[in-house]
Amino acid sequence: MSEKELIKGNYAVVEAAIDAGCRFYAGYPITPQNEIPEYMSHMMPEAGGTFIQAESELISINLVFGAAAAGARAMTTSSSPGISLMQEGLSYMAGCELPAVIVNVMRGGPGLGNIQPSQADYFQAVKPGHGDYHMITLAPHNLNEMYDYTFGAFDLADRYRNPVIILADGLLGQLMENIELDRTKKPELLNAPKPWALTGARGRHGQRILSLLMQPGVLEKHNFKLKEKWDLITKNEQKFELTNMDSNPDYLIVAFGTVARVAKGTIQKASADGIKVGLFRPITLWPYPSEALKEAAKNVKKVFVFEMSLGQMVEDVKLALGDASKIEFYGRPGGGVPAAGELYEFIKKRVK
Amino acid sequence: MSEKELIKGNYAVVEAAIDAGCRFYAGYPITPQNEIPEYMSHMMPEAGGTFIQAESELISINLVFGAAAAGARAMTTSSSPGISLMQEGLSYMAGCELPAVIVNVMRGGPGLGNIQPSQADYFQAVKPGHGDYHMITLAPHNLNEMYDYTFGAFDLADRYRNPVIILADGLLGQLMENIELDRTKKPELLNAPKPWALTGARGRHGQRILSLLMQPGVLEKHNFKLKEKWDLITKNEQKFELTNMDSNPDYLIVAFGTVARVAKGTIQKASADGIKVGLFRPITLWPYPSEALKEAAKNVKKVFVFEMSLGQMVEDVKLALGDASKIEFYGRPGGGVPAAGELYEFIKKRVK
Amino acid sequence: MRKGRIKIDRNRCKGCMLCIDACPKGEIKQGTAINKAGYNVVEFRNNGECNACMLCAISCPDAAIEVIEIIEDVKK
Amino acid sequence: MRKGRIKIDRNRCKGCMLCIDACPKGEIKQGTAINKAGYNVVEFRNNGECNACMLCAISCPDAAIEVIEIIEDVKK
Amino acid sequence: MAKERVIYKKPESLTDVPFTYCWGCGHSMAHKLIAEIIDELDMREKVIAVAPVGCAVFAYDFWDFDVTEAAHGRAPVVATAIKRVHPDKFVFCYQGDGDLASIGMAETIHTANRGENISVIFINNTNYGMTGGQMAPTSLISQVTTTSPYGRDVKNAGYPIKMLELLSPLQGVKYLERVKLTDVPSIVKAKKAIKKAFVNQLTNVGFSMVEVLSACPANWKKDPVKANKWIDEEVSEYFPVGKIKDIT
Amino acid sequence: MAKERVIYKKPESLTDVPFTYCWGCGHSMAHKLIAEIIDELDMREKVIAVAPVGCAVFAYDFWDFDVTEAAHGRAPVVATAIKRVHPDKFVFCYQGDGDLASIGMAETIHTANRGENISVIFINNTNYGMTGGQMAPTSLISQVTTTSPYGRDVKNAGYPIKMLELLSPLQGVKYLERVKLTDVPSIVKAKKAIKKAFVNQLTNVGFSMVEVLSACPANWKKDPVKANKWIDEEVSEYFPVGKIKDIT
Amino acid sequence: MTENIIIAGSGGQGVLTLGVYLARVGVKEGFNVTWLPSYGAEKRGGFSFCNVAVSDSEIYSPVIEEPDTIIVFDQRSLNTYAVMARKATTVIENSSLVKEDAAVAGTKIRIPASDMANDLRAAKVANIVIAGAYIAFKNIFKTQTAETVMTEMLGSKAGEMLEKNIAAFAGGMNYIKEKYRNRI
Amino acid sequence: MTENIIIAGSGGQGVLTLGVYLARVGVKEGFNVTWLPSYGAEKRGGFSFCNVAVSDSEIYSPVIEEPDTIIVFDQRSLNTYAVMARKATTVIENSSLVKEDAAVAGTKIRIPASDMANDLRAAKVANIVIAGAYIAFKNIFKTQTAETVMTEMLGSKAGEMLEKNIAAFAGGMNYIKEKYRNRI
Ligand SMILES: Cc1ncc(C[n+]2csc(CCOP(=O)(O)OP(=O)(O)O)c2C)c(N)n1
Ligand SMILES: Cc1ncc(C[n+]2csc(CCOP(=O)(O)OP(=O)(O)O)c2C)c(N)n1
Ligand code: SF4
Ligand code: SF4
Ligand code: SF4
Ligand code: SF4
Ligand code: SF4
Ligand code: SF4
Ligand SMILES: [Mg+2]
Ligand SMILES: [Mg+2]
Repeated sequence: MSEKELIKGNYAVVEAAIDAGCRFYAGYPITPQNEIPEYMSHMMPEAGGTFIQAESELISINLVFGAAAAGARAMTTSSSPGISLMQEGLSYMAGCELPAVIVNVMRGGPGLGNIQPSQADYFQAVKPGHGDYHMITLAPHNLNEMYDYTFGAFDLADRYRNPVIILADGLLGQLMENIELDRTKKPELLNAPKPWALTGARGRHGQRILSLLMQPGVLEKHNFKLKEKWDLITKNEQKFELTNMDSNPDYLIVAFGTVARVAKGTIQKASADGIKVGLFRPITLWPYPSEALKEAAKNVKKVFVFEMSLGQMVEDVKLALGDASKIEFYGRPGGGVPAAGELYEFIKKRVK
Repeated sequence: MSEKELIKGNYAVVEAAIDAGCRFYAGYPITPQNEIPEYMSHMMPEAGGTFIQAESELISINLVFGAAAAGARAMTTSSSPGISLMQEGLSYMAGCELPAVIVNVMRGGPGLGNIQPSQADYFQAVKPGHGDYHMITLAPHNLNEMYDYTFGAFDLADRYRNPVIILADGLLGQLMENIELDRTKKPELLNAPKPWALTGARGRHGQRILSLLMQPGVLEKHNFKLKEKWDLITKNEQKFELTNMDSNPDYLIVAFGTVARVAKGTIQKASADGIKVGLFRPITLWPYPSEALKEAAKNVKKVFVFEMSLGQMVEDVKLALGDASKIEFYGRPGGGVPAAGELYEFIKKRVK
Repeated sequence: MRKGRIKIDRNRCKGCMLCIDACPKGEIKQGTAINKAGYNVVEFRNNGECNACMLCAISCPDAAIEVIEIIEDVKK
Repeated sequence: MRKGRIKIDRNRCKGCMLCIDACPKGEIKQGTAINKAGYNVVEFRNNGECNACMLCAISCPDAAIEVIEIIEDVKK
Repeated sequence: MAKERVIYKKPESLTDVPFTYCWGCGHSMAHKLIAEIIDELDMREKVIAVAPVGCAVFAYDFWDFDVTEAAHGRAPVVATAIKRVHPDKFVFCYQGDGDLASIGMAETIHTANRGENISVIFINNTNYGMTGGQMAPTSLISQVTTTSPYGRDVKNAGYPIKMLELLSPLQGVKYLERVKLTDVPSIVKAKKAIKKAFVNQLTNVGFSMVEVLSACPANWKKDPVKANKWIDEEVSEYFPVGKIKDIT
Repeated sequence: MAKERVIYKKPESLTDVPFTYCWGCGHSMAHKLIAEIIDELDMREKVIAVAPVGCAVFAYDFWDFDVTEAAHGRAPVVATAIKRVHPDKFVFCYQGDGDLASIGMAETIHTANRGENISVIFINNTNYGMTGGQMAPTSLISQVTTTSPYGRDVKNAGYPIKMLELLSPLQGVKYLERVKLTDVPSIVKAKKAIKKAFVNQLTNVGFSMVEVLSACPANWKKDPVKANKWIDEEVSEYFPVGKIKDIT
Repeated sequence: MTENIIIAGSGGQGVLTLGVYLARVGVKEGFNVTWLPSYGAEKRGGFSFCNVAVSDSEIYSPVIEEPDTIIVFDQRSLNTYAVMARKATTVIENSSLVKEDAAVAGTKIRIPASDMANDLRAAKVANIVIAGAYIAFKNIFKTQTAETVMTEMLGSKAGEMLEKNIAAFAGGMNYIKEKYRNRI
Repeated sequence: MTENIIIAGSGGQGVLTLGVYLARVGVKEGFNVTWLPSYGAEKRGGFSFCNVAVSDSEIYSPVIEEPDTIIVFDQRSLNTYAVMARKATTVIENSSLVKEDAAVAGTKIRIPASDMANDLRAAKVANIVIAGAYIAFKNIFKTQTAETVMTEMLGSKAGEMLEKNIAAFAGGMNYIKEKYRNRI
């Protein structure tokens, strides 16, 4: 076991990307993720890769598009309004089947909002932009995971030739926490060939990367092909964490990211009062671990969904459970971070 | 009753906007909605308003932001990739509570896709961008409605100080159809005062339009205030159409826009074979007419959800019904328009 | 005078007549045949005036013209 | 010589010392008081040298200085 | 007995809220000058301003006239629409260098090219102040910032953009001047330039922009006096002050 | 006996797919010239091109080398990243005037300013060809288009943008030339200019752009011969051909 | 009454205009009508087609699955759309550009519209020749209405063009009345 | 063991650094630690604060609801955070900038950190004075560890600054050991 390091969430993202072989980064300043481009501007030149301070998020995502098309492991990071500016680019990347990692350190919205932590870009990540597409969406809830999920995202992206989103928030970006890293881990697919990438048509005809498919029916076929991929990802990549489920809890909390870690405190408080509460924490927000959630919720009396938003993931919980009657939602929009006690109060009032 | 006119869908949008008192239009070319900016460039100067050919969709939406902030009735139109470029602006408008009308004449995606009709931007319209917000979303299914809903959208936008989306598709944009217009109708709120608009601080202190609320808790309060508005809209503005429900149908189709009109043909075909099928057509996609749908689906054996996508609205159908077991989905992504017979085949196979 | 001839690719030609405009010898004329894409392709007159100057080919946007130089009396 | 005095708005002053730099008469000095925002505000010395030249006020980014001209011996 | 007369005070067009900018920040001075000019032109009641995303996003707290927010970089577009809707009002936008020259490049150029009859005040402090001092398109060669830890490298990031020189060839652009705020004479000149840009709009001359070389003591890690010195010695060396274009 | 020798033929770097552009379209000629130059420089196998969104979105059907799509206006950014990842490859982007000068304005300027070592071929046909002939930032004064039915009005839409003149002051920009394709001499010159832009990249000179005044017979509603005449008489009047900058 | 028409040809042949024209005639006679064109970049491929539906009841899908009439301006269009013909379908071919031999289900009508238009020294009115033929053969719309609409559509451009259009229209009608006398 | 610390003051007082410092000491001693700062534009308002949690078990929320220790550098901070103090809370005040009179729940510790730092001619080390005081009073971390971390953190900047820091730290410790002898 390696010594514990104290590291800031935004830095963990950078370390992970570099360790995963990311050699192209483009980003634009926006709080609360500024430390990522800042630290990248140090680290990437050292790693022999390309750091470009893009002149906008639109430029960031299109730089990443180009780098991915050229076969590089590429990443960009931003926060909510900046991610909105990437929506066209993300749709193109999904359509062109280009791998890349996008980190959204969410802040309060809508509009310019504020710079406090938020989870209100859930919809934008998992039910995204124009056209049918999906992006694997990972939600870390501590800094070990900020590192691990970012690290793993590059393999996921390459495996499925698809953008992967790390959906974090201002708290996880700004937090320092001790983490234990296994720096001996090597990315699996770093050296896997990318025959589709553009590297010059040596000894072959030219090849193309495109999402434009004008001929009637061809785009439809492409969509069905993509759907097979989504289905495969849905089958293979669902991840979640269960907490306190051995206790046969009477109540279940569903929460992700920061709220999930707060909820663990809530569970402890409840436990002290003899109220058994479990936690289902989806790690992949897309594909959503619906079956597992259904299973986890089978025997509980109530399901509490907690989010730092007015309620977005709660829809996927309802879809998973089918039956909404057991579900109670509590959300803090616009940058409010719920406290463990606050969530416990909410539960207590609804228990008995 | 006025004489029937033969009009193209994209032109109907222009006529409606001008009739509704829209005096500011900004747009950028993109198929299949080019006729809107083209016709606007004729009509708006005649109406004494401002036509600006924006240099991008980003510029379009921010021009509309400015015009709305100044108190004008403003509109922009585009198609899927262009709408993706407006995501940041739309979130700002919702956050700043600015009214405007946005028309999305959807085309095949993801990415550049093609220019055929599509409904695959449903998610982007009803579960939109960064931060918690909603936009009233109207789905016309014929050209009378292209006119009527566009016309009415301006009042809705002003009433709730919120962007309103007309979610059409390439077929409705390009189609010509005879329509009957009641050109005597006057927009209700055209002359209603807009005390919040910026017109110069005559005899008062300066006032502001903003979505940035940095002080802890203030943005959260603003979000809850907005939520009250969303709740009010949800209560007041749900619209839908029922077809063939008097027949006590055994099956129910749920479809919107172009697919809904095709489905009417399907119902007729089924009817000829003695199979009773009803249609629930949501007109407002947000707020989704969930209760009404639940009611309509109460006594049917199966609910068929048809979309020109891989399945997006079907989630709202599931959320409305709670129980997904009766639901069967069929979708045509990437620009495919289903035929009445094709939908009927799908139904027939599942009806014993 | 150098001698030559040209070959017009009927699949590529769009009958834009820029080559007709360019040919100093009037060796190309509007044709009657319509190709797959629906264009009226042009024709080489072959009046023996062609000097392989390539002006037609350079002017052809569609890369539809091949120019062949005819080298007469080639002795071993 | 014209006479004057200045009033420094303690709520606005940030102790940036640009006015000190600007005053030709050395009439402004670093202060010790700390205002609500946590800044060390500057102080008017009031040595009788102030000539109401306004250079301090013009230099003050924070619009914290008011300049008052003192018109002596005003008759009738 | 002595009589007193107030000969300089906070302009009417400022609210009572003290600026929350850092000490010696150029935004403070620019805000003050703008307010003074608006007082002098007696047009507080017809002003509609567009604030940027940047440190000056809070401008509306300090100015007592109508102000709207605009998304980052989009201020000139928002201003365009407002002016088109209210041609009789006075519309200006106020933008930082990140806002105007980086993310807002297209908006700036297209607005200028359309020759919109608006005024733009461009606060160039050679970095992204608000977000903590990152490199901007205007950061000087070799300038160390939080994202150019080894100094701005022209090979990787290009040369600092001179926005006024870039806009100058556009026919719709009528007046461009660069000013600084480092001492009283330059403050006076700056005020004159801004006033001219404003009057241009009132007299329907068309698009005007004033670039203000502006101190960011906090991110430059220099006290206000040294910050001004750096402007005099380095910044205005690369970005020469003076009129760049005047076809009014 | 007569022997025959092919002295001009379709270049290797073109596929067998006939161009689907309209008759007399400038894109066809530009495609052909590019393919010829790539043949001549014997670099088909090291080219990575970036196609625009515009009529030339289909370029990849015609060019037999690697080509990627880019979102509308973003081609230079995509090209930048490709070149940074593969500095040893040859990367160019090919863009229309709507793509490059309208929606892609910021991308064009920032890429040029960063002095990226790429080549840009800019097809200026004074309108949005692909979408049906709408006004572009390059449409001539009074030009009637589908969105300027009363003719381009400078008061509302500004003056036509001269992109090369606009880019010229940027220090990172090394070579700018404007060409036309209206007769054999100008085609020959155009080819020379494009070749120079390409060689600049191969010799690491830096950012080069060639603007090609290009016919759009379909939307101009002129036959190809008349379209060329219009370029000679009107378009190149406003957009003068020739070198705008050459510091190679 | 429902009449579903597919019209196909190449750009410049007046395919879309013929569709709009028939649609307008339909509206004038009080029917519900839809007209749906191929649009946008497909033009570049040279293809042009549209769907026109005319009905006395509501028209659901404007995308025609079962055409009552298919009008083809050239060979390529016939090759593409022939498969959609059923027994009840009328296929109208511009015989100037469509070879005789293709077998189609349904009734085949051939009229040398391009040649007839050329004879009028107005290649562009080939579509109006076909309009005349269509109206004569199908007998759904009144000739009177068709003529009124023609004048309306030409509007200010009338003048000499109106004469040629009228001649073309009459030519088309008469051709059918003669050649297909027994089958009208 | 769980120790939840809130540190508050104004920009420039070394609030965040003190937090990081205590966090690092915690890590060095094998605890789990979180450190959460106020960040971004709030700086402009002059406020600065952070939360530090130290625990031998997993730390759930890094947002501290029930602080064991509140450290305030100035009056404004005390006014803001005093409400969070419970009986079990230690409130450490920089008495150079905080008036005596404010009543707080819990244990009140006052140390003239700014004055002591000024005496060292190093206003910036006021936070280290407080660090010494904190470590002495709470007795959670070993002095040895605290000193090691100090050297590590100063890194290359060591030199004279290290001396001043050590002096400040010792000063803080000694002050507490003397003044609050009975309560340590
Ligand atoms: C789309 C978007 N990207 C990024 C940001 C973050 N952001 C806020 S202010 C700012 C920089 C502003 O710098 P500048 O315009 O130079 O203004 P200054 O603060 O220096 O006055 C940035 C990048 C944002 N709010 N929105
Ligand atoms: C974001 C976005 N907006 C608009 C479009 C529609 N669009 C496709 S091509 C084009 C115009 C291209 O014009 P230009 O760049 O001048 O190329 P041309 O066709 O004239 O060669 C537009 C606006 C699009 N595909 N994406
Ligand atoms: S120039 Fe080429 S395409 Fe045009 S007519 Fe001649 S051969 Fe045909
Ligand atoms: S090669 Fe010269 S002479 Fe021969 S056809 Fe071409 S242009 Fe005419
Ligand atoms: S210039 Fe103004 S803010 Fe600065 S010290 Fe002087 S009075 Fe205070
Ligand atoms: S008015 Fe002039 S003399 Fe008086 S304090 Fe200010 S600068 Fe000094
Ligand atoms: S960070 Fe710089 S620009 Fe922002 S307020 Fe402080 S000094 Fe001014
Ligand atoms: S529309 Fe214009 S640019 Fe496009 S292919 Fe046709 S002629 Fe060329
Ligand atoms: Mg700045
Ligand atoms: Mg063009």
